[in-house]
Amino acid sequence: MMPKLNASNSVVALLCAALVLLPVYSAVTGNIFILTLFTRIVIFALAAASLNLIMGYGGMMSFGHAAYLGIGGYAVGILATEGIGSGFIQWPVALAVSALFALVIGALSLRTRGVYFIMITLAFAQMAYYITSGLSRYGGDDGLTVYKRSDFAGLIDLSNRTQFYYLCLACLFGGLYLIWRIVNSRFGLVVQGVRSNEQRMQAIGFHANRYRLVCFVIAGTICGLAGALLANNTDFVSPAVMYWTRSGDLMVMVILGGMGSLFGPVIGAIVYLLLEELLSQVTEYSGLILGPVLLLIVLFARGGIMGLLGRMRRA
Amino acid sequence: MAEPLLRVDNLVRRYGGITATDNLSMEVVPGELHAIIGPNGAGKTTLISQLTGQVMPNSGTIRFAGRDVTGLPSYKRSRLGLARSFQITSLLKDFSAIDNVALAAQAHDGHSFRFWGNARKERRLRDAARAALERVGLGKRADVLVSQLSHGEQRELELAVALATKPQLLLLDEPMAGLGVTESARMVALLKELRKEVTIVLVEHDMEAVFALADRITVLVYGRVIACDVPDAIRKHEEVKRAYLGEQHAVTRHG
Amino acid sequence: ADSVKIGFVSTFSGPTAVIGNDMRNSFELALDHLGRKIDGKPVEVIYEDDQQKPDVGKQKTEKLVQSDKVDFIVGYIWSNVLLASLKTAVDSKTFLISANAGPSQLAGELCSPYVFSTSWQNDQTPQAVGTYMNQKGVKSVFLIGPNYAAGKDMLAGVKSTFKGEVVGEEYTVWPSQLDFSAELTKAKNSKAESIFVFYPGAAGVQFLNQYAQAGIKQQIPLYTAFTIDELSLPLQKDNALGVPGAQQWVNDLPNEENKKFVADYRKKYPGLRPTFYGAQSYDAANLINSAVVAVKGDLTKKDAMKAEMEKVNFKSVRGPFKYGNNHIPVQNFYLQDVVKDADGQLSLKTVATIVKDDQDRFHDKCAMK
Amino acid sequence: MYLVVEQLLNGLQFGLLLFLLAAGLTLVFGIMDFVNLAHGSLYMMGAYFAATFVAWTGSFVLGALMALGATLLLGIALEYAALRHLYGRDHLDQVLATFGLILFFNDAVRLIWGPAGLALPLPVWLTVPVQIIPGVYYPAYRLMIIVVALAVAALLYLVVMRTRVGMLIRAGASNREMIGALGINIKLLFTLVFGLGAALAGLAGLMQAPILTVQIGMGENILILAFVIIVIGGIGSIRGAFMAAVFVGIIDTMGRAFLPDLLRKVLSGAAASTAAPALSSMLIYLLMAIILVLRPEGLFPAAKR
Amino acid sequence: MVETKTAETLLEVDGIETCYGLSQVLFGLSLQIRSGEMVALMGRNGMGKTTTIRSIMGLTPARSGAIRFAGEAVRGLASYKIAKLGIGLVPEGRQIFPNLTVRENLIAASGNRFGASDPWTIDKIHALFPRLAERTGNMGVTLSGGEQQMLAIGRALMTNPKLLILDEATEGLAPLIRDEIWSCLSMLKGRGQSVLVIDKNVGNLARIADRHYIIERGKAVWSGTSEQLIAEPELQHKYLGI
Ligand SMILES: Nc1ncnc2c1ncn2[C@@H]1O[C@H](COP(=O)(O)OP(=O)(O)OP(=O)(O)O)[C@@H](O)[C@H]1O
Ligand SMILES: Nc1ncnc2c1ncn2[C@@H]1O[C@H](COP(=O)(O)OP(=O)(O)OP(=O)(O)O)[C@@H](O)[C@H]1O
Ligand SMILES: [Mg+2]
Ligand SMILES: [Mg+2]
Repeated sequence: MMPKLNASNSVVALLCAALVLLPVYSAVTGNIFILTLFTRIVIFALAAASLNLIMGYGGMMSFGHAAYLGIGGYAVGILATEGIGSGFIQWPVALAVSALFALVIGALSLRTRGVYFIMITLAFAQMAYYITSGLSRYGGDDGLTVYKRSDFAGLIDLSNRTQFYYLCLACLFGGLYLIWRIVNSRFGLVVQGVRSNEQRMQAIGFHANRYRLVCFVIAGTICGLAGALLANNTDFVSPAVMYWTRSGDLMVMVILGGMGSLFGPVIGAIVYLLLEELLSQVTEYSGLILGPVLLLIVLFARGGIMGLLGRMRRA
Repeated sequence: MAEPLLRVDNLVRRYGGITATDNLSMEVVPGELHAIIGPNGAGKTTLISQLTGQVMPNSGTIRFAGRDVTGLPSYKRSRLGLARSFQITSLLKDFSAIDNVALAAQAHDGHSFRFWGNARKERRLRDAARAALERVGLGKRADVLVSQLSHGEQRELELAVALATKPQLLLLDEPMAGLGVTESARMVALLKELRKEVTIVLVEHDMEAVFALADRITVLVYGRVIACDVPDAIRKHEEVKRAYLGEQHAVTRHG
Repeated sequence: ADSVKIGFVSTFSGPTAVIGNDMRNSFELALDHLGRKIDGKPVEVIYEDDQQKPDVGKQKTEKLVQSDKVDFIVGYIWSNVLLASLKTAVDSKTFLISANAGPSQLAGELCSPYVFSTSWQNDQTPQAVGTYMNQKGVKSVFLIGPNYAAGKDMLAGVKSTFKGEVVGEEYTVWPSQLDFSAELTKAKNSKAESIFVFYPGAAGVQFLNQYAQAGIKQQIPLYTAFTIDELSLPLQKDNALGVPGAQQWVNDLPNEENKKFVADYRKKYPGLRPTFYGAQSYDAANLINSAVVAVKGDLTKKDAMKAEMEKVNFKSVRGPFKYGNNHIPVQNFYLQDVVKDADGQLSLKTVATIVKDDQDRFHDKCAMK
Repeated sequence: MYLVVEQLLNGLQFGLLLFLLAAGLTLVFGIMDFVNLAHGSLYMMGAYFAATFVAWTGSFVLGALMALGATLLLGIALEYAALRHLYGRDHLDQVLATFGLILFFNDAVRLIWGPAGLALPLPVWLTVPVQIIPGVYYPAYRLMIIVVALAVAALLYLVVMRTRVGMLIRAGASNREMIGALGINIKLLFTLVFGLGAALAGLAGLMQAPILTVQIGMGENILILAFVIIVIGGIGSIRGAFMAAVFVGIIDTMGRAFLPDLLRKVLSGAAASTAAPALSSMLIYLLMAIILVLRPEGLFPAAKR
Repeated sequence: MVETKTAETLLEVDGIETCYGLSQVLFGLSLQIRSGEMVALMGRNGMGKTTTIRSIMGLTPARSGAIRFAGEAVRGLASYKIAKLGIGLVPEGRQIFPNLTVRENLIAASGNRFGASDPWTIDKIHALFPRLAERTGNMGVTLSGGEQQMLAIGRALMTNPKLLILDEATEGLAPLIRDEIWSCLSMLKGRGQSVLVIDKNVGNLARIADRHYIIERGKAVWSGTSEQLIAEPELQHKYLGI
């Protein structure tokens, strides 16, 4: 199917171009901070996209997704503290630990549905939060400073702002591509079918929870990658990234951008984090604006910003 | 008589104080169309659900194709060749009709941990799905979202989905309900054809259809089998008349 | 540069904005007192809200360094926000002055030529309380605090100086625990002679309420650190009456700078009273001023500015203090008590000096380059 | 032994306080099936209103009544202006919208009342400790909380489970269209019920204000607790929420009271002193996770009442 | 059958057009029901019968045209207001309240807005459907399909409506019960109850309904009495496929 030229596709195309060209703009204008800011946004976009995989496509509303940010981050941070600086070890460990955590949490949580699922994932994330808060060897809840960014044997220098940005962007696009393929694959259709009607899927021969669990693990792993990136970006990791409000932030990004649409979470992350940043420049009472904006988006833009764009074509 | 394809022994299922299935035994032989009738709440749907694994019995055994399937979860039974349609329509509402059926075909195909290729472009699945849709008369509605199909069309889709898993035994829970006269007639014709290919258990309140189709009929009342015989015998069965048919249907006769 | 640019990172949203606001108020007052000029150059301050989140604090710090290219960064209420932000400042060789947070790492292994504190190291205050309890001859204590890093530091601090018996030690869930009745019951039944708590902000109000309502106030005296200050006092009211605490600054310290600071603060912000957070921020402004003046406005002379700041060549509102090798103050701690002043208002009052020239216990871990 | 009894009492009391906090949410979320994150904000507004009105009028009771009325009106206004459009919608839409409201209310309160928080002092007659059994004193105000919580529980149960209005609310939550087709003005009914839920949130806020705090963001931690309780109890079951609240209150209190000593007996001193606080911090979440793993629909699934 | 009580028109639908989103389903459909009359809607699957009823009830409001019920223009009114004017609906697909017990389902609906002299009560419903009496404390969701259907009919009756609308109300009912319902409808008609019914059993409809409409692609293409319907087998063949 040829992508149609409509409002949402044009916006997405423009957006991708802008993201790719951002370092050029930054270099030309000397505005370094915009690159710093967008590095963070891109990382959160990746996390949100992974949440979208389970929430938007899989119907699993995880309220504990920020846990993987922490787990990926701590994997990098703890290894760095213990003197293992190589990214070739740190990152696979980060992904593996996230996957393992997702596997355990998922296997237990997937016994429940709906709001119960929301709450049990929240519970596990909170436990992860409290456990890391108790790791006094690694800073407890004061957090852990990552003195040196992951070392990729000269292939790429994470301390170089532009290189690091492009690495993050590559991870984001890679993640999105992966998600896109998954969603349209046999596996993806089953997962979406299970979201829509589990009983029916069981009756035609699918072991619903097995697909859900695999999907859950994939999403957790992708988010673990975002966590590793975030730790490198912040040079710091602390339990605060796992607190339930951060999971809430991720959810907001996904819903705001548009659940179940590939680029929705990216747009959601950009809009949400930019709004937060910009509003805080303008006023100390940013909630007075941001809050009603969110409310209005829900009321008037079903399916988030992507939903809104999708309808603009027809109107 | 041939070796039974499905054999149920002393099945019991209780809900609180209600015994929905009461020490029920029955057999379905290969190739037959076996109808199950009985008053509302007699336990027909509960029986089907136990056969396909949505509901687990309290006791008793279910053997299918020579294998004890009593404890198997529904997805495993489906893979063994048991398929059902639901009395209360149960479809993927936000999927198109053909996607619903293609997923069933995919389930039958058995390889669903494929993460890469575009499943909607797999000719084999699509063709199988389209064939099933054509068969139930929904060929033209393939790309319509289920939520936009009328009630009757959804009932037809139920059957198409069950068919697409290429079952050995098809359990149909009131497939005629909600169909108009034309569609009912078409369904009867379709079932007549299908029965040549697959063994069918049919739960139905439409007596004209039942008597037109069934090889044997089992009558359930309060979870118990009160009769199991060929249609003509059932038609004359006094207890069945009293509990279920009433006088009118006892005398109507269709070819 | 023809102006002095200062970035100020603190919390300006959420409930703890009350602290951020006080720090900002005091900083502004200090600038007023300096004529809003440092060494003849106009001062430009950019306030940034860290939302009490480490990664946001880090991002704001980066913005100040990269985008605004500030000469100094001041503020930081929270240890974790400070720790997350530290590297950015140090790597860019921008002076960072912590006006509150004092994690042990800052005093120890993470000390840096570019980082100064105008507050204290976390452990110093509870150590002073422990010392005070020794002075009072308290034989046993029951410790209660929130279960997070600062909470554990605080209880450890008391234990490191208190010579009597610690009969119990309770950590409560932070920040979500609402109800302390289980802990209070335990404390009461432990037959301890005293209770020590550390509960900053709203939790302090909550704890004192429940302590008083459970009727334990009449039975077991309470000692505190960072639990009662000018921000919480209006909410704690009579519950705080007679509950002692320790601080390096109290509003009635009898030096001229302090009198001016307190009086002008109350004039400029009617209805509000300055707090130790504010006093520290006020000092931070003056510390910066001293450094810039010393290099005659040449902000590129970092070494000279560092050397000047190490001398503490300004008049602090807490009275004279010195810097240790790790740029953490070596200073006095005072006993403060809650009393009713002449017009029936509750206020904090200096009762005694508990320790003189106290230095934190992590300074020898600092290998200052 | 005395100690155990007293801690049990603490736990019971805490549990009832939790129920009070969760009561309004049971109505709006459990029964009406609306995920209202702004419940915590309404709770906060209740406390702020009460602190303000009590200061104005000088009377605790009068101020409290005014605050109740004010949150009721606020709830109705919110529902009418925005939230009513979200009933049939996806839970996540409700999450986003009401999350927006949290942001709004927090900053609105900071703008109006400032960031410092307010004090709501008790009238003298409620401050005295009362001797309930010889040797055990209990704060009078906490006894009052127990009474109010019990009254709310009874009232809620009767209205929702025993009256036709309650049936209509439950019916409307499961199928709005059909209840309309039966001639019931479900919009109006839901507005009123939402208002009642808001008033209950306000009641919880004002009741806890004197023992806890009146603070921006005070609703958020409570909110999670309230959700935990409803979920443990089984969504839609008032009895479940009540039992869960008491259960959580007792387990949590007893855990904090006795777990450290218990661990100390099993583990080495150092390990115990790090494990105990971490464990008691997690206790509520651990409890919820265990319960949900064992009983995925909570302790009292509503459908099987 | 002669129209003995040529009473005033109870329901008048005049040229309504209804859409679901962008797809139009009704194209200028008109029909009338007089007081005390029993009218049947017939047509193949997907022709718009249910949509017609949804439009009358205001559940899927008609975009244009006019609907008058009991002398009031009701197009555009909220559905609860329309229902209050005296329409009782047995919807397609039962739509009972799953989280209420059988008894509560009935109580929730109960009402006697027009002071019927002999109103429906739970006891009468139980007498009509003894099965429901046995299940009175069960949650709606646990009922069998047929039991749910009985409950849906009972619930509509409990509102004591002026006009009773049944959309495939006999779907999934056992023959005995189905007969029971038909005789119950005859009895109701005898008491002057107006009824609008959709059913696939043309034989029964022809036996007890007064008039019939055949709907084809969103329009009423034929209307007439039972005698006329029976007299025109080619009509049945063309539109109903019999
Ligand atoms: N929610 C919907 N969205 C879009 N289209 C719909 C919707 N509901 C029904 N339709 C379409 O409207 C047409 C008429 O549907 P309707 O349900 O009124 O038919 P019906 O005559 O009642 O059929 P049946 O006998 O199968 O119940 C059908 O083609 C159907 O696909
Ligand atoms: N989950 C449940 N809980 C309690 N009772 C149940 C449950 N499921 C079914 N029942 C009861 O078991 C009995 C049998 O139900 P079942 O659905 O099998 O009947 P059926 O024969 O299919 O009837 P129908 O012809 O009306 O569809 C009914 O009386 C029903 O109320
Ligand atoms: Mg059935
Ligand atoms: Mg229909």
